[in-house]
Amino acid sequence: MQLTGAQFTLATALSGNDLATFPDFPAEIRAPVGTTYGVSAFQIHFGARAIRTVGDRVDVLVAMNPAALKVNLDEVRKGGLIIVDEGSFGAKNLAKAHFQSNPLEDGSLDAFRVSRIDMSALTIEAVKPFGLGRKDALRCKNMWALGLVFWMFGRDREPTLAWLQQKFADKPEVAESNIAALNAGHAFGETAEMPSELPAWTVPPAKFEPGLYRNITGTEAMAWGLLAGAQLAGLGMLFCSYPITPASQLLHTLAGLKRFGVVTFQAEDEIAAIGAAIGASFAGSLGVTSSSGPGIALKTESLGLAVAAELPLVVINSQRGGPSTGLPTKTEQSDLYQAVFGRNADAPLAVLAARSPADCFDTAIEAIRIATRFMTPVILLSDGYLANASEPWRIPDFSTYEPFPAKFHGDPDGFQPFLRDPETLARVWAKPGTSGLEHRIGGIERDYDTGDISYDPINHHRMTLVRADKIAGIARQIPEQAVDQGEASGRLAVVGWGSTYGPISRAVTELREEGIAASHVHIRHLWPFPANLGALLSGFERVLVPEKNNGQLATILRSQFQIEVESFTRVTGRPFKIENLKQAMTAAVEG
Amino acid sequence: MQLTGAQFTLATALSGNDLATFPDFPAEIRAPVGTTYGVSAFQIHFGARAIRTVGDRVDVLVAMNPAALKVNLDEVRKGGLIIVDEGSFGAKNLAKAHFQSNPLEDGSLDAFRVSRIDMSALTIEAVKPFGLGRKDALRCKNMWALGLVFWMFGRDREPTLAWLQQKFADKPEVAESNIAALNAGHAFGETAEMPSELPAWTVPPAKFEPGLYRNITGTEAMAWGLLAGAQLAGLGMLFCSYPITPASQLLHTLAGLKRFGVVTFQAEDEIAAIGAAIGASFAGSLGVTSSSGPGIALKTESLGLAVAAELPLVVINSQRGGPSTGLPTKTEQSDLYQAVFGRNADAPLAVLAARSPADCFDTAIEAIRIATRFMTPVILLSDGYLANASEPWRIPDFSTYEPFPAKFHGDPDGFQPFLRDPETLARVWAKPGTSGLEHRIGGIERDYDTGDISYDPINHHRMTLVRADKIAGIARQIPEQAVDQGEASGRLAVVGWGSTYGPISRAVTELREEGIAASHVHIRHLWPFPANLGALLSGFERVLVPEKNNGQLATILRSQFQIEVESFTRVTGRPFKIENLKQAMTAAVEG
Amino acid sequence: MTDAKPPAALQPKDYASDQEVRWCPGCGDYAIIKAVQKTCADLQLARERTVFVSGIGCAARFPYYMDTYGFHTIHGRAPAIATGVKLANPDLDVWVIGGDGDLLSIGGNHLMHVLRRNVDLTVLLFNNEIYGLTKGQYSPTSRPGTRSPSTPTGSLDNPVSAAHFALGSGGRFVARAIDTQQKRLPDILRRAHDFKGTGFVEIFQNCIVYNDAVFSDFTDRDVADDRQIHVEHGEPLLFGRDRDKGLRLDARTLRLEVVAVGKDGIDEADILVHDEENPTLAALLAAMEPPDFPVALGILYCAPAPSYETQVSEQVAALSGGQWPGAVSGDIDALLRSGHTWTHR
Amino acid sequence: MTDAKPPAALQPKDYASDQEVRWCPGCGDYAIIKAVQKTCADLQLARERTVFVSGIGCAARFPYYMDTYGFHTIHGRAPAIATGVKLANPDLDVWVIGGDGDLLSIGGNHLMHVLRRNVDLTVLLFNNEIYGLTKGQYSPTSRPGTRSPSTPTGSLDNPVSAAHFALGSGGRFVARAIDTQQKRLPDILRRAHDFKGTGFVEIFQNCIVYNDAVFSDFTDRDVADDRQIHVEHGEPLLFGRDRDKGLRLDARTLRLEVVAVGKDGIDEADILVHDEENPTLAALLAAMEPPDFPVALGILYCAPAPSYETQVSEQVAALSGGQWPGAVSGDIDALLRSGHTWTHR
Ligand SMILES: Cc1ncc(C[n+]2csc(CCOP(=O)(O)OP(=O)(O)O)c2C)c(N)n1
Ligand SMILES: Cc1ncc(C[n+]2csc(CCOP(=O)(O)OP(=O)(O)O)c2C)c(N)n1
Ligand code: SF4
Ligand code: SF4
Ligand SMILES: [Mg+2]
Ligand SMILES: [Mg+2]
Repeated sequence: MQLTGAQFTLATALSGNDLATFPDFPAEIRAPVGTTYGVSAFQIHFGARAIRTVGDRVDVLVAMNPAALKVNLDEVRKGGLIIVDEGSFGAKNLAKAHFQSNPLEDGSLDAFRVSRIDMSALTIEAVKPFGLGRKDALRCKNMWALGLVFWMFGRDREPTLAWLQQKFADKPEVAESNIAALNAGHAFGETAEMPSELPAWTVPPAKFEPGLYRNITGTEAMAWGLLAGAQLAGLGMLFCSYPITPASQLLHTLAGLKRFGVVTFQAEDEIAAIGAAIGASFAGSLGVTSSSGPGIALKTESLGLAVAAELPLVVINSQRGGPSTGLPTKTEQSDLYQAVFGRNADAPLAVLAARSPADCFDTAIEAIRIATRFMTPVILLSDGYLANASEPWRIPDFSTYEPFPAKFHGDPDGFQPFLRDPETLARVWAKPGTSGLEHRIGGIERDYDTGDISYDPINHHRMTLVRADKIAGIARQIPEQAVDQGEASGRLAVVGWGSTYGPISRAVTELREEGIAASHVHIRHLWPFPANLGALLSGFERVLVPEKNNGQLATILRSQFQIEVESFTRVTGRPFKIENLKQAMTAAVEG
Repeated sequence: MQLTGAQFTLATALSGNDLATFPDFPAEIRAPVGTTYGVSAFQIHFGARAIRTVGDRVDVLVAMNPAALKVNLDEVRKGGLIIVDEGSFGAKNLAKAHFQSNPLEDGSLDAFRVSRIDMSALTIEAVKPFGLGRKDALRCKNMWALGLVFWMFGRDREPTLAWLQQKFADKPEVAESNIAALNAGHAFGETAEMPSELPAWTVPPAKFEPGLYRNITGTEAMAWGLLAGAQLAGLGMLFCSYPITPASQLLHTLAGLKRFGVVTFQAEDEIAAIGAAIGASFAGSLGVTSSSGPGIALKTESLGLAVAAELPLVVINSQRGGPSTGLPTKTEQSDLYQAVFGRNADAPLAVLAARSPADCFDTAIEAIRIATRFMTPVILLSDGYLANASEPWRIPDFSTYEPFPAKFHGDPDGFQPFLRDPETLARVWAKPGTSGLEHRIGGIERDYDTGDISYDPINHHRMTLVRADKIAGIARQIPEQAVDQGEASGRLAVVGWGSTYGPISRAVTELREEGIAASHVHIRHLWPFPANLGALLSGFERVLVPEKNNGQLATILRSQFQIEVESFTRVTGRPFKIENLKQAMTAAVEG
Repeated sequence: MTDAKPPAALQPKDYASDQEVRWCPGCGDYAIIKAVQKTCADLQLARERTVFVSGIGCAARFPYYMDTYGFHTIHGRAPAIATGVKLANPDLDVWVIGGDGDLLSIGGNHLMHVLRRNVDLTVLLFNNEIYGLTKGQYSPTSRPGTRSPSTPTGSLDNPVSAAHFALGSGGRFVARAIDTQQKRLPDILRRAHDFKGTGFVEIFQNCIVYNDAVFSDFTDRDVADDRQIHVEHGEPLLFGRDRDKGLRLDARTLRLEVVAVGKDGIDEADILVHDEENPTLAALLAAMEPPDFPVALGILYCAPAPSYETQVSEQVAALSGGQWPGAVSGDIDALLRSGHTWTHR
Repeated sequence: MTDAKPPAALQPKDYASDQEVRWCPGCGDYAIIKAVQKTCADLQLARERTVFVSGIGCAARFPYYMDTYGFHTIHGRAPAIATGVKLANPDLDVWVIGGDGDLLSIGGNHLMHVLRRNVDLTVLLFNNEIYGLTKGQYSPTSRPGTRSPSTPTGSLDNPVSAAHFALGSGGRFVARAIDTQQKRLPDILRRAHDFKGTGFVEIFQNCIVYNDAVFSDFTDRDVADDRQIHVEHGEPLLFGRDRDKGLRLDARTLRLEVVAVGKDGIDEADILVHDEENPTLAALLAAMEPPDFPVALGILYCAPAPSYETQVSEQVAALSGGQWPGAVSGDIDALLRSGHTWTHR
């Protein structure tokens, strides 16, 4: 189903619509077909206007079996269209989905337009010439449905046909069957067999800034951004990770990009992964490590070492539902506390968050810039939504990106490993292999002036402050906080971070269209905050912080600025609904 | 030196003075004698008034060699008395301590009263009858010095003599030599050999509440409190730990108390330690684990499991200087962020801190009460100072402690493992071995109503809130925040937590004696805060938070209450100086 | 239990919980749980005294499907958590379930330490040579050159051998089995369970989705007889369809060789006899790999020694004069008053 | 280097840093560092290319005292961090130093994984059978019954054998030495260093403060000859003051026995000859314990195989057409434009 969704996404992008996607798949690997927990869903929202969310409510649901209907029915807007594979609504499947009676018969779908098509039978029919068994034949059902939907929305079949041919190059009968199914579904729409309730839609292309576009998932953008950032820094990169949902894909993607000279290392656990990354940075490469909440938790002690040793390091956290194993395949943004405060001792570091799939590219570059310029670990927060979701992206011209070559110390004269740049307070990076710079560093407190181990009380206080000042000083070297939409002061600021960008942005637009004054502020630099953030927010009468957690940014904002902050939270593992956001915003404006 | 200090402490306590001690020893195990980093120091403050700190400045320094003089000279008050072992001030020792010239000769001690005694020679002389070699003979030097100091302050030698006899029961010549040295030092004071600058002090007994007293270190109090708490809960206890300074002593102490039926388990690492503790709690015992900052960091992921599974667990953190290995033998209170916020996802738990060595007893009991009553992990913050320091303690009558027997679920009817107490929101504790209550729990999100695995969006939101509400609700079951000293509202509240109690208390007393209105609020329950804390603090014009970290409680208070908070920090690995605190308070009152 | 009637004998199905089993159709885990449930019934284990502890992975979902106590913990830590369960209550019958990633990648250290301590646990390692739950990355037991999402151009690390590692860690009961061998598996599980100490069983488990047929070089029906040797204590190490092949030791090179019994003057007396208590033989057997050697299955090593939690309980019981497990006992008031005390009036 | 003169040969002292050495007087670590510095000089290692990585413990203070690059990291993680150093720059000569707690308690898993991967590191485990730095708690190598601050009534766990564990983990170079044997130690260190893969050396190190003389049962001068066997590849396994004792294999029981050469018709031909490449012999040797057997010292096992970082570098170099280590290369613009793109006007 995820592959089917990807094909529809591609065709939609090529047709010039803006879009956003939300793949939603089960924690079980291949849960028995027909069970509710085995439902794999793919949601896409596209249109002629700018699309910033996957949509609150589904207009068209294609349900391949009763379980899929059961799990997704709540999401369909009243009056929406539900296309079901009638052939799969047998007693067995109904029971598996825990339906007491057949929803196609018992009136429970009265609020919707329902189109019953026996896709199973039609698919079997369509692929008959290729001599597949029933089970294999039914594997082509998704393509049949895709063909129908292609027809409904006037999509071009060509790219998918090419893709099928390539994917099953060594199994021609499978390729042919799928193609036949796709074409049959399409033909079904086009011909008289089409049930009257199935309309053919024409969605005109959206308005886009001129340029070359592509579709991109957050994972791809992150991987590419890391390569780009390392190249801008002129560094080799050792990417060290231990598989964990939803972070693994980044490892997979980079493992497939070794042609760029990146080395990927699947370590024995998360601690070894960050350890190897720290070792790489010590050795003069860029160490990067990636995981999700529970794995990041395991890296806590080692992060302290990177802070103490003042080594550059990029740590990517694809957040997921928690606590503990929680909801591994669902998205959440609840690791902000952990990123900002989650270490023993005073161990400050920089925290960034990407706001959209494509934004992962620039945020990854920014993380590398800060890590190398300030000799510090940087935590970059992504999440399960960003990792999997995709959006069209106007491809930037990479030559417009300013390089920020990492500087290695070379001069033995007066060298000590904790010599600091007076402006950034970053210590020097002295690479093993350099003659005359042999030195020892570690986790024990070191003397400000000599870099040697020091247990001196005053020195420790001084070092504590210099570590804090260095990170605080990053605020001077990042852009001021901009207002994404709306005025720079006024009644209501809606402050977000991370992957809620799309829904918040859409909700604010709609509110503004309704004449309600609300501004949207979306924070990329979460620690330290941009220097003007406090002043900016003070210019609003109310500050509302919607989050997919229990109010973490709201708490941190309160702790840093003397302002009242309202928190709005939905911790459901799914993106915000515009409707809910608008309610909360309206309440805040009025309240 | 630490043993010598302990003997003097005991003798002082027995003489009726109030006292506080501060052992300060090197990170190296047995650093070469005579080096500055090898100096082992023991500071004691005693007097006729209530003693709450180890004192800002030393009145009498006994320096057994040049290095000891070098390291501690800064602490001696101008005009104070310095007794040196002249015999150790040879060229070699002076060089080892990096003295360019002999401080006894070059005038650098002019601001002090200096008493030069060749303790080395006098000790060798004293122990001659026992035929020890020079090296062994010199081992008795500390006892000689102790004898002298006993004389100076009129202390009773008996307990120490008894202790020596017992300690060296199987090496009578060592016992005899040490006794001879002790007596010789005492005699030296009493006889004509005494240099005129050595006064004999009489420190009258302090005023104490009537009762039976003992001296107690924080480690002992913590160990005993854990036993007491488990007994009040009617539970067995599995104490699981991995050695780490300064937490190891708690493991050692409990390992020596197996006669109380406690099992101690030295695990292979901190993760295994907390894992075993969680396993024990699952099995129906009380799991307790103990470590210091870096080790607690390693427990982060597992703590999330305990939060998700809602199991009782006590986690003791003896904080030390950081980040990373930092200053392992020095004290700090910089793990508050980690305790309150340092986990992935929304994973709230309770956080407590002990304020003084003896207070560890009650705080440990309180931790167990909360953990078992609310089925939650509790982090109890101690620190290197509390672990090692001692104070006289009025021994409570244990029968006055209210038992809080843990309840195990027994009824299979309607049982599910996440049945909640409507009042506390705690889930039931169903102990393996109970027939009919077989159940499965784990880290995956579970259904509110059935306890089964659930990936349902709304349920997850609900569970996130119920976990938060449960912890927040603890506030209703703890005492309101009291004011330790001073008025309940006014110009200045000085808010502290943990081991800074003594210095803050003393400083506030002195300020108040000087007529400056300041109140002292010392927080034991750091998460959730007592229900009245916000209101209480709002009653003050200024709130000053002195901490041995870079402002962590200050930040958290700001995040929770709409109040201005000033932070005063000294991150030096040593207790606050009264003088510095008073300055900061005065500035806050005036500013 | 209010009912006084003697309970009827428990059937394998009585050990199944009411939860839907969520492994992929055709997964080897189904076979294993069947064998475990049979073993439970064979032994008539009391459900309320049985605890399954697992980490994270497909394998680790196991406890949910057993109608006993169960704790699905976190990745790699099950051996440590199970140690706590067992120390807290040695009366419980504690099983640990984990995959090759769970117990050998992230959890290798805890596995080593339970093995050396000889905690009385039954540890089942479901080795499918892949990370199933996270969708197919190579694992520490994957063969070199494994193409997986994280190693699209082939893995480079040498795998670790679970059995060899267990022996090197000081494990005292090390066995091996195949998921689908439903006749043999329950016997091996029973022996592992009855072992008073850590009973470690590596089970070759087929992941039909991400690593299908990875063991077919010795499990396929047509090669099974020649590529498997089922070792039995005291029996000669013979295998082959006609049991006409045997293992002989070359005493000079200290290496095993496969010989044809009845040929070249070799008879059964030349064949090594399996001795469960011999660690050297166990290591030699564990190291055998097809195609040159058969894979050794059954109980490779079994050398009883006191289990850890028994010694711990005895030590604390002796010192406390009480019973472990039991509540903290003793006179707290006396403790508080021990050592030097004094009175102020 | 601005100076063009060929540098004079480096002396052992040239490898000593300017930091005061802070081990207890009489600690075995002094002897080890001396041997390491001699080895460095023997090999004329370039100081700027040499990196010592350690965890935490007395042993782990080692890097501070070497005038090379050094990284004193955190407890147990040195093997993982060193793997990163080596992967990032395979030209560096990377040593790992740790104690028995560091590498076998908290760090056992990382040790296992470097060993199985065969990363080209020289790993020195200073085994004093105790936690020195934290003041004397028993360690995973302590003998049962060890009384320590955390086990005042005696420890109960079976110890793990470092060499046995290394072999079980798939280690390909496993050696053993005694801290004070200054003649032998540098040779063993040199061999470990020259091994292209993980060269693992367990060094019995005396902690004079917390575990003094724990090895005296085989290191004391009067018993040394009879309780130590120094194995040499290709040489018969003889020991004793007069080299009149030898090791023989009982092919029936697969166990070693100590025999007197020249007595009972036993001559040198009956004695096993050491074969470094034989894993079974290595395990048999590693398992020997006094008083019945001598302790095996020297290179127990050495079986070269490609090292991990070499394969990694080769793989990435082949795919990137460049050199590793080197900066990330390739055309980012082309990457961004790969796959389907379209134009809006
Ligand atoms: C701390 C942590 N790291 C990583 C993961 C992701 N993860 C879950 S299971 C697993 C490995 C699964 O492989 P295995 O243990 O062999 O079990 P299988 O699924 O093959 O049965 C991983 C890496 C996790 N849940 N937690
Ligand atoms: C995460 C963490 N846990 C525990 C410690 C405390 N610790 C420091 S060294 C050590 C063990 C020392 O023993 P070993 O590794 O054998 O080295 P030795 O001192 O004996 O040379 C321990 C437990 C620590 N520093 N960090
Ligand atoms: S992914 Fe593999 S191991 Fe996991 S359930 Fe499916 S078949 Fe079994
Ligand atoms: S404690 Fe032991 S190992 Fe550590 S330095 Fe002292 S003698 Fe050496
Ligand atoms: Mg697996
Ligand atoms: Mg040690």
